[in-house]
Amino acid sequence: MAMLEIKDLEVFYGVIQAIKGVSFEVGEGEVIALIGANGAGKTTILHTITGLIQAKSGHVFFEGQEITKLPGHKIVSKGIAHVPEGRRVFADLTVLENLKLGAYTRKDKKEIEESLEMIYKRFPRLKERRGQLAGTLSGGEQQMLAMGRALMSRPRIILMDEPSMGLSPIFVNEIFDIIQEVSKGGTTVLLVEQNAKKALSIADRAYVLETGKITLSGDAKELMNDESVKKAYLGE
Amino acid sequence: MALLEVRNLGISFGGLRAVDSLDMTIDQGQLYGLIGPNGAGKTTVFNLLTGVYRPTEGIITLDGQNLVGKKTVEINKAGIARTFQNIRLFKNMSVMDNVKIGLHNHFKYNLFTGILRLPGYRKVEKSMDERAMELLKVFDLDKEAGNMAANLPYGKQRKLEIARALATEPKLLLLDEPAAGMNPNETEELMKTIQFVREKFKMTILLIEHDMKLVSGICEEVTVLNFGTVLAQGKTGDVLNDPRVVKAYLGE
Amino acid sequence: MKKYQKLLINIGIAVVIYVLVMLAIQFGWVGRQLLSMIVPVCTNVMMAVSLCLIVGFLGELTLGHAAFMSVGAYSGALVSMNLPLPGWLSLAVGLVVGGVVAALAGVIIGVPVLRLRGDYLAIVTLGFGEIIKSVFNTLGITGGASGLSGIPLMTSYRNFTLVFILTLIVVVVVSNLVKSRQGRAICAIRDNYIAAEAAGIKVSKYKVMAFVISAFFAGVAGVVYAHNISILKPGNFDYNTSIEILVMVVLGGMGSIRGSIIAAVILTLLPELLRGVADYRMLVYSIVLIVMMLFNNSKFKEKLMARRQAAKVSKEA
Amino acid sequence: ACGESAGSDSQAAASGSESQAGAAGATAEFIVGGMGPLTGSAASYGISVRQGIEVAVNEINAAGGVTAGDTTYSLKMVFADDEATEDKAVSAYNSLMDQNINALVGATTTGCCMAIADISNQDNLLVVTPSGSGVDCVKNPNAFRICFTDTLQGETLADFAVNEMGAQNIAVLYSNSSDYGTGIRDGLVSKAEELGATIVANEAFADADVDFNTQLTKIKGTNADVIVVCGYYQAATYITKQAADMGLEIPFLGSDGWDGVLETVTDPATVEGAVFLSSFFSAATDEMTSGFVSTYEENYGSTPDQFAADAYDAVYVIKAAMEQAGSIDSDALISAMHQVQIDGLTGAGLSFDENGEPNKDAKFIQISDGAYTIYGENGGEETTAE
Amino acid sequence: MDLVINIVEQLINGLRTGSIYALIALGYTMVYGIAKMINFAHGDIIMVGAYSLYVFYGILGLPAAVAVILSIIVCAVLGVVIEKVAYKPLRNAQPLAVLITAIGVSFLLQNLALLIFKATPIPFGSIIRVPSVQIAGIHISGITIVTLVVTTISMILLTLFINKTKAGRAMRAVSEDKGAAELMGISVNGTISLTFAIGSALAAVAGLLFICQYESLQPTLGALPGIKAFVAAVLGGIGSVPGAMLGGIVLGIIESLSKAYISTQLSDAIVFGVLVVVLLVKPSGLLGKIRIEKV
Ligand SMILES: Nc1ncnc2c1ncn2[C@@H]1O[C@H](COP(=O)(O)OP(=O)(O)OP(=O)(O)O)[C@@H](O)[C@H]1O
Ligand SMILES: Nc1ncnc2c1ncn2[C@@H]1O[C@H](COP(=O)(O)OP(=O)(O)OP(=O)(O)O)[C@@H](O)[C@H]1O
Ligand SMILES: CC(C)C[C@H](N)C(=O)O
Ligand SMILES: [Mg+2]
Ligand SMILES: [Mg+2]
Repeated sequence: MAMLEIKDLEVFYGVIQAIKGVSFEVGEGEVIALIGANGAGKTTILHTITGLIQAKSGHVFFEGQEITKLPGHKIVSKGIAHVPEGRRVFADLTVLENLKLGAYTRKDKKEIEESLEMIYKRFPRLKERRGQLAGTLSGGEQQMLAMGRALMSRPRIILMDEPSMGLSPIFVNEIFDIIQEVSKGGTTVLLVEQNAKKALSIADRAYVLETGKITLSGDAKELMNDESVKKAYLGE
Repeated sequence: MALLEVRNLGISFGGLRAVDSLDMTIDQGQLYGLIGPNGAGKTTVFNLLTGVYRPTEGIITLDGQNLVGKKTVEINKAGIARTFQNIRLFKNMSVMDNVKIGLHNHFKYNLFTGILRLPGYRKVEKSMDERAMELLKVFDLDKEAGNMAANLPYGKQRKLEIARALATEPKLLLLDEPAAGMNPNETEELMKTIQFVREKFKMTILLIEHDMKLVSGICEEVTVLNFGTVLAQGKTGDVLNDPRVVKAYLGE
Repeated sequence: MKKYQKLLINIGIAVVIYVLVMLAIQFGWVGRQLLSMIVPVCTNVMMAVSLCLIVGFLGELTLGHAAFMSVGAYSGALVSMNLPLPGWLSLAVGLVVGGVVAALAGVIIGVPVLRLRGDYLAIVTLGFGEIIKSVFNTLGITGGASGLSGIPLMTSYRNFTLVFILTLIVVVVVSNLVKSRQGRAICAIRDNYIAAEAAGIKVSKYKVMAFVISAFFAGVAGVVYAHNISILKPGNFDYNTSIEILVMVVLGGMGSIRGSIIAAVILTLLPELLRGVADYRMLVYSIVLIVMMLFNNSKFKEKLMARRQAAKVSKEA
Repeated sequence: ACGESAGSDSQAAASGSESQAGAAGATAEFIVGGMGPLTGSAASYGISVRQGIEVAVNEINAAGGVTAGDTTYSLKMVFADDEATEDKAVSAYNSLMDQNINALVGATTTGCCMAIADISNQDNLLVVTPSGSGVDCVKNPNAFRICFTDTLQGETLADFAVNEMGAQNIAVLYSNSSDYGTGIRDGLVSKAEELGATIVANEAFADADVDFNTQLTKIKGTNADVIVVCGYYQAATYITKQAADMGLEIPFLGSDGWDGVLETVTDPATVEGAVFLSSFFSAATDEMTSGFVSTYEENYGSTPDQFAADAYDAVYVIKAAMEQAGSIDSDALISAMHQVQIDGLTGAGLSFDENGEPNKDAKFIQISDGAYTIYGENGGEETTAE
Repeated sequence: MDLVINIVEQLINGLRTGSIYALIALGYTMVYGIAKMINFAHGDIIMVGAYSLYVFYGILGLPAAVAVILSIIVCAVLGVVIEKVAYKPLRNAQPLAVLITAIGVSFLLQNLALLIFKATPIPFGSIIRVPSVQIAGIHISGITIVTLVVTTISMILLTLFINKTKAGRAMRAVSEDKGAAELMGISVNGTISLTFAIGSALAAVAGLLFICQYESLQPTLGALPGIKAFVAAVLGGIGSVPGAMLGGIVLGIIESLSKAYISTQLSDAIVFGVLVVVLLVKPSGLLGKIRIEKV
């Protein structure tokens, strides 16, 4: 059974249909990449999964349970974390407070402390800036924070919306390393990326989204060699 | 000939030295890159150049004209236009009107002409429309002219910002991560557009970017910032091979 | 061609309204209660449309619009009462003076406008309104708490033509303004003032401009109000009045002049139409207000609008 | 003139059924309009006025209506809320006109009276305001009032303070929310100074205020012999309590707006000894007053205040004018007004001068032992002083 | 010496009204800070609190402590219900829409009270029997002391709650970005309800102290203190809890001093004049944070 299953999803913004019947699944422990051009609907899908947008029709199942109509916070507390597009860190809260909020659904103080140490180790910059208001961090620093915050919940699956956006090359590599590490640690990953090459290189499988529909899917390495993918998304 | 001269520029936020003794010279017609790790101070440099922040010390001159202490609006008039890292469009206005705001200071009629719809109004608005359309065409946005800016997909929003900046007829155009959130194809297209803009408008461009393909593809010279200070400066090819830059910024 | 079509429709609507009201007045189609509402409806339309400029287009919240109205009303009335000119002439001068004095008040309020934003500005405008009220309540020339009475009744519904023209001017000027280069700048400030500045818009200039123009028309509305009621009391221009106008603008859909006009008409007439329910009048009014706001933002309405839009789209195709 | 006591046949009339109205042969309806604030912060006045009218109308109908000429009229009240604001007053007035009122009891507040003064004069409608006390309320020939003018009241208060209480130093606390307070204050100050007294404090407050400590502290620092409060009982309630808390022992003198204060204080001791001017005395034991008070209390569950009494009298004045005129023609009614005289709740022998001002006596009421008494009689029988 | 005593007395008068403003402003600022809306009905919740006490204690004759607790519960529940019915559907509308609905709710509450309890003021004796204190010939009433103490305690608790607890952190997160807060597993609706419950409970307490101080009930009793408290909250820096307290007290004192030493007629003008000047000098209020928008 797939860990996350999306079935016949249709999403509208007013009269505009952004998602036109999308189905796919994410298996436990997999790294799945979702790629597609600007406006294809990637963000919309992630938002629908975590309940920030309501689908018009279709279903989302998490570990066999339907979560389509659940409110966002209930979905999240089932073990789904979401690193949203545009980071959306809490600008008026400090870095540390942001991280603590990531662990909002968790109870054990000691374990939370441990996770915090783990995050600080991964992102030393965050430790250094823990007292700074998140709103004054640079773009890349905010991206680290968003990622760290999501990891603080020790999710079963993490949805990432363009985590490499705005990051320096060295850090893009680092982020992808971290994603792999997270995945190795047992967390399932659903990754939305513009940097398709990198995404495909670490993913197990991938789906290609075009104007609200899935047009291609399959093994990530195979897709990487697919001519149409190469042409459209890898810039080769 | 130097268009922009920056000497010993610096600013602090509380204890944080965000930019420190920065020197940079950009010549007329150049395509210049500003790169560096996250938080190095690149956006802050843009904010200093455009008067959003006031430098703690240093000199900025454009075409020999001092810019330090001037307001954003005056600096725009003096000839600097920019885009923002976090897109800042006039979201509830049409794509066309966004560009027309950029044209504001170049197509004028007075308040009464507008209110009373005197003949000047139609004439000026018409030429504004034409000019805006021309610019939108450059960015392939002409079909979106009537749409609300908020409803554009991300990539088009970035382009619209550039179009708006160009509409103010700057001497120097500052682009803050124009390719962020674009896929390689879109980036490729954007590169072409930037080069086209440079040719067509004889524009000098300073851009911040993390996409090395774009930087190495179109920038002649770059400055690399690290912790607010210059790590390396010079011809793009040389700088990108500088081991310090590789270590601090590019990685392997 | 299409542009002119829209213009013609608007002119048509204005003419039809005018003719209908004139006929109603001439032939006594409606009761006196409704007749007496004609001018208040017009003044509220002027108030709402002028406030729409600040709230809807400039995007600043003000709770002191009634203060501009009162400044205009008092100064205009004082002029028309004391000028040794024939009635109509002194009213004309009064209208101009009322507008100009209110516009001056707009300049004064412009100073905080440049420094303050959002709710802070709202509270300062509220304070400004209370200061004006307090001063008018104390001054001798304004009649203090007893108010200024004996203002000639020159803008009652019997002079509907004049009032209608004035209202039309306000509506046309504000509509034209927001579609002009200056209006565009004002809207840009609302959407993103940082970007507007970077694009070369003088934010301070246009903010003050919006306030001054808006205040001017509120002042004119005040003069009309004064010459319809014949008595002015400082208490009638408190923040509750400002809020009433604000409600119209918000209910009308913020950036929509037509919406403001419709909301002004409805909300002015509503309490009158509710006289039938006597003691429950204000109760019903408040419930209607809440329900209208909720409806305005409801899924239901969204669906209705979506259907309409869809129909439109398919028609065009 | 019909000098008969209007309320004499009032026994529980308000509860009387409507069937009586049609008793006398040819009947018609005479519509009495009423106007005042029913909502907003001034609502209590309008409600009193409406209830006052209602009691009178029911009473008159129960007694067979009003005979003017050969027609007997039953009365009908229609009431419109004016929220005590001028613009609402105009539309309220017009809505009443749409209901074809024959005469108006109203408006309740001065501003509203002024707002409708000219239109009602153009309509040539008989207007009797129960409580509009601003001087100009009755400037037009069609308008009359039951209450005193503010200026006159101020002067009367000054006279009382200086000559009756022997005060030399007077502290004034006045409401500047409307011309009621400022009008009385003006009359008071000029008359007091004329009588040789000194105004040692002249402090304003707003009707909606609840805290008067600052003003009272200020007055405490003077050598005032009396504090004259020109305002309504709501403010008086707070003022007297806060003065008592402060230990201020200067006697209070109040304007007629004080009527009702005893019902709204928590501790009657705070108003003990206070004197105020009134034309209505709800504790009076005469038949008319006690009949009115008991009907009113029965119907509305509260003691009537002066505004209710004023309104009640206004209806009886109109009745008298109808009878006097022998018709309900407006011109006839208005000119008959100058000839009527009734014994009302607010004064015996109430009649109107050429300006529409009432001729009646003022009473001073003192609160003693937690009850209203006529000043100088200490709980004694009311005898209408003349 | 007399003058000194006089000034001190007037300062205490200012403190008396100011502490009530402060207490009301706390609720205002709390709701504003989290729900980002000016809850214009806040003043009327005070009124409801006052009438509830009257009903429970004055009419039903329940013991004072029970009546107080019930009144607070009534208001907290009312606050939550209002939020659910009138504000929640407008969560995604423009902020001004909620402001207008709040005004509607304010009208509604006032007119309901008018219909139920009538316009005539109802006397109501204080249930607080704290003796007044006399210091150096200056008299401070018991209720003033109680109000000050209650306000101070509320302020401290509220500050600690918002800044130091998990629920408080969640509130601040919700106030900034509801979507992102939801992604943290925070129930946005629950948090906003909690905010309204606390804010309205504070309003209830303010209402209780208000009538214990002034001993008279009217349907409009919350309107003026409500608006003054709103001003106080802004003066102190809206969203800032200590700011609300400071703003309330400063406002009360300015009011008192301007009435005492300048003019009772112009005191409103002076109070608002000071407000305008303060905001011009410090555009985010006395203790408000200036948020620099990072460009
Ligand atoms: N709030 C909205 N209102 C209307 N249309 C919207 C809204 N948000 C997104 N859309 C539209 O829905 C479509 C899908 O958008 P979405 O943000 O999901 O794309 P995406 O694949 O994430 O793109 P990107 O790579 O640019 O982030 C686009 O056409 C977009 O214009
Ligand atoms: N207004 C401010 N207050 C405090 N610190 C600030 C402010 N603006 C920027 N900083 C700090 O200055 C440093 C430089 O920020 P800046 O935004 O210029 O970085 P950047 O080089 O553009 O990075 P990125 O590539 O991630 O966008 C960062 O550490 C940031 O936290
Ligand atoms: C009913 C009263 C409050 C009216 C008051 N006497 C006035 O003239 O305004
Ligand atoms: Mg996206
Ligand atoms: Mg940056």
